[in-house]
Amino acid sequence: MEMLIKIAHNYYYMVAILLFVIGMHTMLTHSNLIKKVIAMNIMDTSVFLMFVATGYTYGGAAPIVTAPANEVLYVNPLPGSLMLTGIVVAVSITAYALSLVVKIYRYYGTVDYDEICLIRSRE
Amino acid sequence: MEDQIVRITSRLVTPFIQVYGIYVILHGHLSPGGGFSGGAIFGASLVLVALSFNLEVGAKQISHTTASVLESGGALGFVVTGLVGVAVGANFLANRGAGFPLGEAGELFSAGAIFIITAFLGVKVASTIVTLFYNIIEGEEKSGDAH
Amino acid sequence: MEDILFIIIAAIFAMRYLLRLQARGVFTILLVGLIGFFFSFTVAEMPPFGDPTNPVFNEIPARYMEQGITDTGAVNIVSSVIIDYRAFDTLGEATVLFVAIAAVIATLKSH
Amino acid sequence: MELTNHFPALILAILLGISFLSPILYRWARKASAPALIASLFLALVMAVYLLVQVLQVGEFTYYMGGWPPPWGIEFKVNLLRVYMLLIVLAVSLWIMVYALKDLEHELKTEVMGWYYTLYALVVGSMAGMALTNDLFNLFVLMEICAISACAIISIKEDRACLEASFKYLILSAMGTGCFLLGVAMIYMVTGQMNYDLVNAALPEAVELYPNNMFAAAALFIVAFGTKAALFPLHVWLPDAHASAPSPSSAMLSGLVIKIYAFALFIMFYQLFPRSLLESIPLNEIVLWLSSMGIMFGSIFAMVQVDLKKMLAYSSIGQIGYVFLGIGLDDIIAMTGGFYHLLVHAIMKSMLFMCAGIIIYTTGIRQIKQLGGIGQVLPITMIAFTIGSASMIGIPGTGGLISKWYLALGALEIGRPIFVVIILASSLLNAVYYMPIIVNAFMQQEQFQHQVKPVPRKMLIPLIVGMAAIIFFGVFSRPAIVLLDEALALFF
Repeated sequence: MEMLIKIAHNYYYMVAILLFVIGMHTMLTHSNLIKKVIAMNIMDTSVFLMFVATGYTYGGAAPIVTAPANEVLYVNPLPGSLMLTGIVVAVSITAYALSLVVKIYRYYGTVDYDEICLIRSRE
Repeated sequence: MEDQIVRITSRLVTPFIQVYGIYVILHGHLSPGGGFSGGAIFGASLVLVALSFNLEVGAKQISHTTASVLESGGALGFVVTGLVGVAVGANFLANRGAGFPLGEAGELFSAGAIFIITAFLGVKVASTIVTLFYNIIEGEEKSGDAH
Repeated sequence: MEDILFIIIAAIFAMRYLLRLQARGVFTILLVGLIGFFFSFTVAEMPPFGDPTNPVFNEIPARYMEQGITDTGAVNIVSSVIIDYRAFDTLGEATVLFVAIAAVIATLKSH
Repeated sequence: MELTNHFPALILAILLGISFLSPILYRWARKASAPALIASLFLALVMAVYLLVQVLQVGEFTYYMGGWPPPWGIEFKVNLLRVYMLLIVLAVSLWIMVYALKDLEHELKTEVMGWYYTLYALVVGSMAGMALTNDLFNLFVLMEICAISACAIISIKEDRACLEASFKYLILSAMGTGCFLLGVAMIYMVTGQMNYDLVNAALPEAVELYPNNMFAAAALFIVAFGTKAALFPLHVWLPDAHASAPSPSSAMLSGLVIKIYAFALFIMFYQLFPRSLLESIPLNEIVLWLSSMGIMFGSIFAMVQVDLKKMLAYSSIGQIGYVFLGIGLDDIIAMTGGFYHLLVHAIMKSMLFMCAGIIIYTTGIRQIKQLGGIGQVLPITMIAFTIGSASMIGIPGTGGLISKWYLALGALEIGRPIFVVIILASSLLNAVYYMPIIVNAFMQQEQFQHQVKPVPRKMLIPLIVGMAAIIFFGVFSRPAIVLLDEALALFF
């Protein structure tokens, strides 16, 4: 029970983990390539959520300095800045993956991995 | 698909989006935002034109050559700004150490290299968004023909 | 006692879901569920969310917030972190965008 | 400060700069783009050699990006092992590029050539960065650059198998980097640091307070780097990707890209994690057994392949196993063997892929069965293939023997002779699938039937260099071994 209370207190992290697991499950079970790309994005997003959550404090202000630091409580700017980079990276990967899907569709007429395997085995 | 309402609205909104994008880029060191968000906003305005009119009109806004030069130029500008630090004897990508004038905190023209690099990033990101959009759309059209 | 009850209820729900699945689906569900289960122990143990005494609030954010303006001249500390303190990450980030373009164009033009 | 102090950053700046420039160069000065890439790779190599000299003189030193010291900024660290890795990356990539100039002409369309140079420079640049960086998040960014550009140099070839292979590779490596970033989040959460050394200093306390976090992070790191480096059960993307890619890309991917992740895993285990963590959870045992299985299964799968490049790709799974074996054995001699294998395999596998590329270029044959009698028409290529295979098997006089010898010695020293048996068995298996090709190529009586184009001299020169390098590292192994001993002593 104690453990559940702790998990409930760290609900941001738990949601991140759940999203990660959901993404992984989608990645493994769905054969649609676009769904795989979406699953990848869900996984990435979950990690971003987890990372950003580490930097939060209750009652913390956004890290734009308007008053000396000892008067105001600010959230930690580092995780947020890092995840800015992470988001851009995820966008790039998504763009590239989608361009691959476009071309795969051109060759096979489908974006379903099982069907692609079927088409290849027939040849 | 041709829709007069969409066209007129997007034509009306586009300049405002672009000004807002430039504002976000230039105020990256003062307010939330920066090169990436501002560049994405600016790029989105160009994508909006292509979506509400058609691809030819959209493609006229920025040519392939310009886009590719802007991308390479933006990234190279970043590296060169970093190399200024090496040239004057500080470390790679140094700001205060390399003698960039930091100015008064809170002013528009302040923060030295941050301001310059943000501008470069904004240019680069905007052209990236546009290039990615057009290339994927064109790739898809080509595949439509093949089918 | 509550622990056991909770686990039994969870197991019943899990079983009901599992019975409707194929063998491969069951395997993935089990695998993924196991991963989630182990991670939930980790979550229970993590530093409490939103507590300003967590290990992450060390000298790094302190210096960023206190000396950020004199060090970099930017009021927006996130900007000063990404473009000054950790500028090389951002150069990498710009490079990633460039790679994405190069990869997309290379893929689409060659096929 | 002098310019030489900036070399760690300048290597990266040059490689990134040339990659940004090459699309423009290719558009307006087409002739200059390839020489510019080769010149900048050469310049980077010269700088790396200078770094080696400097490290040998003054020991390890660091470089602060932007002038901000570690807890706040990004630090590059230069020590012997990192310079060793950097030299391998730069030298081998320069060597492959020289070969690629001719080979790419028939594998790629002309309009994407400029982008190939861009992507190539970015693969090399990100690997050089991964060898030098001392910061967890920076490693993540560089890994992503490497992942996308490595996929792109596969999918750039006009072949639908390449598309599927690179999609699979991209998705799996994105999953790998996702796992890595989750691991970084868990470490950052409990230590508040990003720099390897500072994390290492903060971890012993954190392990006491939050043991589960650390176990999860360690497991995630193994999954992440295992996926990227094709550790046994996570290798599924490798055969398709490496076999369908253009030959220079295959050489690059098999020779260098999977190695740099093995190196990164080594750094995680022995620089980031404190020794106490390694002793409390048997991380290296896991790596050890997975790599042994990889060595055996990689060789077994390679035996049944009919496609030459696919066989070489499966062989890579076995060979990367040796590097992981060295990492897992946790013994300085075995590790020397593992890292020596990293060097030797980078050369020999790249060379074998080059040979395969030449065979495909001149005859268009990919099937192993049809190679009978090819030794008469392509003598130099097949001699290079023979030397490369001999080194794979571990015949005396080639580099492959030295690394296996040290691995076996290390395994004996910590009293685990089972791994000696595995090394011997896999050498035998290597012989089983490499020997028939060579025997068929030279001993077959009948004439080679297919049409053969003449081999361009530009393709043969790199082969000759490679042969010389393999023999050199087989005969004069002493300097590299001494260097590695000294380099690895820092981690014990």
